[in-house]
Amino acid sequence: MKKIEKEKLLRHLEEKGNLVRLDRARQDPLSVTKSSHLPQEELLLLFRINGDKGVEIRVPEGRGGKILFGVSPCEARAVDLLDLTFLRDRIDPYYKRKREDNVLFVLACNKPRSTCFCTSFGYGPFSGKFGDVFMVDIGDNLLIDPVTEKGSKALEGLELEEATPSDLEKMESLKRSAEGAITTVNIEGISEKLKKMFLDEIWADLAFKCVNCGACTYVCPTCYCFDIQDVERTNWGYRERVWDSCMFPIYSLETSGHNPRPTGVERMRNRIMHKFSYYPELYGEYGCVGCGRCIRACPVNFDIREALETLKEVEVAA
Amino acid sequence: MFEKLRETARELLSKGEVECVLGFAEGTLPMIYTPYHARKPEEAEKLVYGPFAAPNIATYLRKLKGKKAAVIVRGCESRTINLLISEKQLNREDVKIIGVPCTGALDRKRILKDYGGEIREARIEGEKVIVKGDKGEKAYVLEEYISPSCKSCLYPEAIDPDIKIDGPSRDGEKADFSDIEKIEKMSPAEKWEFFEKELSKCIRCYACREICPMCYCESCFVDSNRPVWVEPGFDYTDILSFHLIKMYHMAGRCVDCGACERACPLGIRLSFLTRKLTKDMKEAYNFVSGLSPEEKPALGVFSPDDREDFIL
Amino acid sequence: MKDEPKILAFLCNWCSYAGADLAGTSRVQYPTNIRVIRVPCSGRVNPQFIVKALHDGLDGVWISGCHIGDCHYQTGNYYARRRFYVIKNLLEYVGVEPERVQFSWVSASEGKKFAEIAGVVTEKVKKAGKFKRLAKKR
Amino acid sequence: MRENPYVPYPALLKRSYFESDDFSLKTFEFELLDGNRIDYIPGQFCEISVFGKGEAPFGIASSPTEGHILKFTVNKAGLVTTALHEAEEGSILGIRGPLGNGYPVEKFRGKNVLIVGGGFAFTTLRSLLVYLLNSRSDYEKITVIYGARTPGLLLYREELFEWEKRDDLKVILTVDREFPGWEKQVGFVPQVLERTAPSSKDCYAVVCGPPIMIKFTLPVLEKLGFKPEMVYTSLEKRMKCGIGKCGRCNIGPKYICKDGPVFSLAQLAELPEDY
Repeated sequence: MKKIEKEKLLRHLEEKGNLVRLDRARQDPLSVTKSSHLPQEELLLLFRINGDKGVEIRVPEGRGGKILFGVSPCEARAVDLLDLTFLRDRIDPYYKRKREDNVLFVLACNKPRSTCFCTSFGYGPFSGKFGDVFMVDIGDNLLIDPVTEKGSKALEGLELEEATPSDLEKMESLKRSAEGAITTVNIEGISEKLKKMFLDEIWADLAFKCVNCGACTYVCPTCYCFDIQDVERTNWGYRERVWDSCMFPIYSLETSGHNPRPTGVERMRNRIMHKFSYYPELYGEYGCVGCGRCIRACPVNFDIREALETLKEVEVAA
Repeated sequence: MFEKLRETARELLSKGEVECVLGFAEGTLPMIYTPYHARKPEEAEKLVYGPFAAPNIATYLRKLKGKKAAVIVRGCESRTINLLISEKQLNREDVKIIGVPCTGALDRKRILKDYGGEIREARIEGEKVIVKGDKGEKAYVLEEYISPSCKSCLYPEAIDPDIKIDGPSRDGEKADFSDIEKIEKMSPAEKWEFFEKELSKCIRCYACREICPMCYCESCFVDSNRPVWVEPGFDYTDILSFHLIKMYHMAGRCVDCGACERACPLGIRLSFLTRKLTKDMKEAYNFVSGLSPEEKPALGVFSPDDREDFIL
Repeated sequence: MKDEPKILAFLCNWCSYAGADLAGTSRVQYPTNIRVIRVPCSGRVNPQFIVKALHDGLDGVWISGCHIGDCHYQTGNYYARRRFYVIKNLLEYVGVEPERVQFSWVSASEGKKFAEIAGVVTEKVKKAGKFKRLAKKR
Repeated sequence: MRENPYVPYPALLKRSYFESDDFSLKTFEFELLDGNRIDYIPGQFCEISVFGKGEAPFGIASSPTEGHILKFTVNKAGLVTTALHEAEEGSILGIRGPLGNGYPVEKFRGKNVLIVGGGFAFTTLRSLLVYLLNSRSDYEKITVIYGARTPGLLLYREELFEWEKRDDLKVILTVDREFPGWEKQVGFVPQVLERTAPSSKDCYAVVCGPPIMIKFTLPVLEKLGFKPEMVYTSLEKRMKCGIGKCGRCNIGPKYICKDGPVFSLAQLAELPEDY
């Protein structure tokens, strides 16, 4: 690992362009990495209806990338999970463009919150494999390590010192204390188990306190569901996508009036199944990074950790 | 502290008078109780009440439709029940109302902000909230951190409860609307700026709508596409339209419990709007929502000599 | 005409619309800023209409019904009166100038009064100017 | 499909006409503009855009063997379909597709095919039938059982009556109740299927219709000896993107828009009942 003064690095990055400095407050309650790659509201296309000349369709151009400085590892990991949806099969060009343009400077998380449970997912507050550059704040300096080529490029032209053994020791001790502050939920085998629990009665119990607002899904860095809607003006209009939530009844309501997920129970089940059963089945990864945002944002204290514990304890017939 | 309540609940359940007792239990986070319905006598042990209860528990009655339930309520929640009965959403016979004393609901987000660190534990001690976390132990005066809606509450005690749990409660002191009056005195431009700053944080997660016991419509105007009342997206004009129309729908139906404000993940002060409604309805029509289950909603009735001064 | 404010008027079928008609047939002029939507009763005007009109770019909204006591449906305008009070207050409270939202009672025989009030409403809205705030930009 | 899968092809609405006598169903014929063409197979669907109103998914009713005109039959129900019904011939709309997997027509080669349809779900079945008939000799026996509430609600009536006359094809039409002037079968599709009792030997069955019809048809097929992997059906759910991104049309880990809409019963047996 190398080391550098924080201010020096920031000056360097400022010259590079669109620098967004993050601190914890800016990454809460909304996830910055989600907003930066899948904005709340995104223009897909503009159209003009020119009488007999037909329809003119225009795709808006990108706005150029941002350097996101200080992204927490959980948020950086969340984008990797979004990639699984947006960069596989049919590639989503709007997402891809931002993904290619943005540079993520990940900062190890020295002070996890009481709601953090990232260590449940095989990584932790000091995991250095996400984003483009990994950094550790050791007080006087930043330890720094490029993860991707894009990261190395962002650091080009900077003089980096070699980290000393005592720096590394400092990092280790920070790491130990950070990891120690996190409660791990043992979720081993949950995805296999959930597969057999689709019709279990536990869902009604779990969903009781949930009022089916969209807070958890909107603050979640891996929830990506969206709605596409047109906005109509005289002779022109636009089509945009906006965040949507599987918690809303209208999300799955069909025009016929039929709703395959008519109550909060089915919707809650789908949300949990998606993250802990369907995601693993499709991609071999959980659709949750354990950042705890949903726990903090929930108006009725629905705690996903508690829900996982409850689900684990349910006995299912083999 | 909760012995009397738990005993009552236990008795109701074991005698089979009700199928469940709806109230709150300790949550997983400090300073927030979580909605809970005890279904067995032994589950009554979990029931709690107090300033950490953020939602309006009457919201959950719609999940218990057709069941006989006892519900533990504060003043605002009992007024909500009256409204729900008057709007035919609830049968009085289906609920047993247990009134508990209320010292106001805590504005949890303000303590989190003022503490500035990670709070891991909290408890109420007399008139103080004691919190513990990575910044050490700190005490906050409850009265100073109570929800704005509670500060202007006229009826902290449950109205006509079937069972009453005694204890120290807030005074139905004179409502304080001074901050609303301050906004009223602003110029249109200042008002616009003030609300734009506050409301433009909205992410349209509709937590305020879903947590509201009076927002029980099967389909909401904001989801309508024929006509489109509110367009998709996060333009402030759309956000404001949503909140304005929602507020209008709440006129004379809002008990100003403050649950929407406490539910907002972005901490938007919705009570600036709900309290304005409360104030207007009281001033113009001497109307306070939910004082009796027989009362019709304020906009569903009229008086021949209603005020006319705003008409040309 | 571009800078002239546009005002949407909801007129009740039985009184104010007839009043507007009378103004027309008696050749009493009233400002061209007014665009009329005929509604069965002032009680039909959901205050949502007012918010929507302003959001869609109108500069003012005027609602006119029968005089109190004269409603074709007996009580429609009584209910309307309460609703309008609430929405007018709410709109003013969030920063919409009070001039922009106006109400009146005009009967079928008051063609002249209709034109006068149309003039007053237009003057008031003109005073407040074009309304850009609640109108969606895009 | 375009490289940007969200951008529709501009499409000229060449012709539109009522398909049912209650005016609830209309057929639309489109031609893609600017020389665009799409390759599709029966069972796939497209998102049709009415610019300013939005998009909605519809199964393609034409067959790729019929040329480049794309045909859809649409029930007037919501915002987009109402706007579509109101669109004038000559107006320009948008088409995005083809989307979804379609019927496994390759597997049908050299086999018997049974097509069971109900109501206005016959659209993609028409596509399939026309496709099969286009190279008739590639397939063995073809049987069609199609029912609607009334004769006036049968889609593509004239074609059906023509097909009925053919001797290389068995077409059985039915209506739910006796109807003046109707001399063909009377009864619900599952009952007619049971009466007809086509052989399940070497036979693929494709079933499309309202949920209630499917519910009662499947047990009959099972009784007739059709194996779950030989029975296909097409599912529907609310959709937006059509490409497996927006989230809402999942059944378990599968997305109807991307992994379906055509599933065999064997595949469905693996999935939770979430539709």
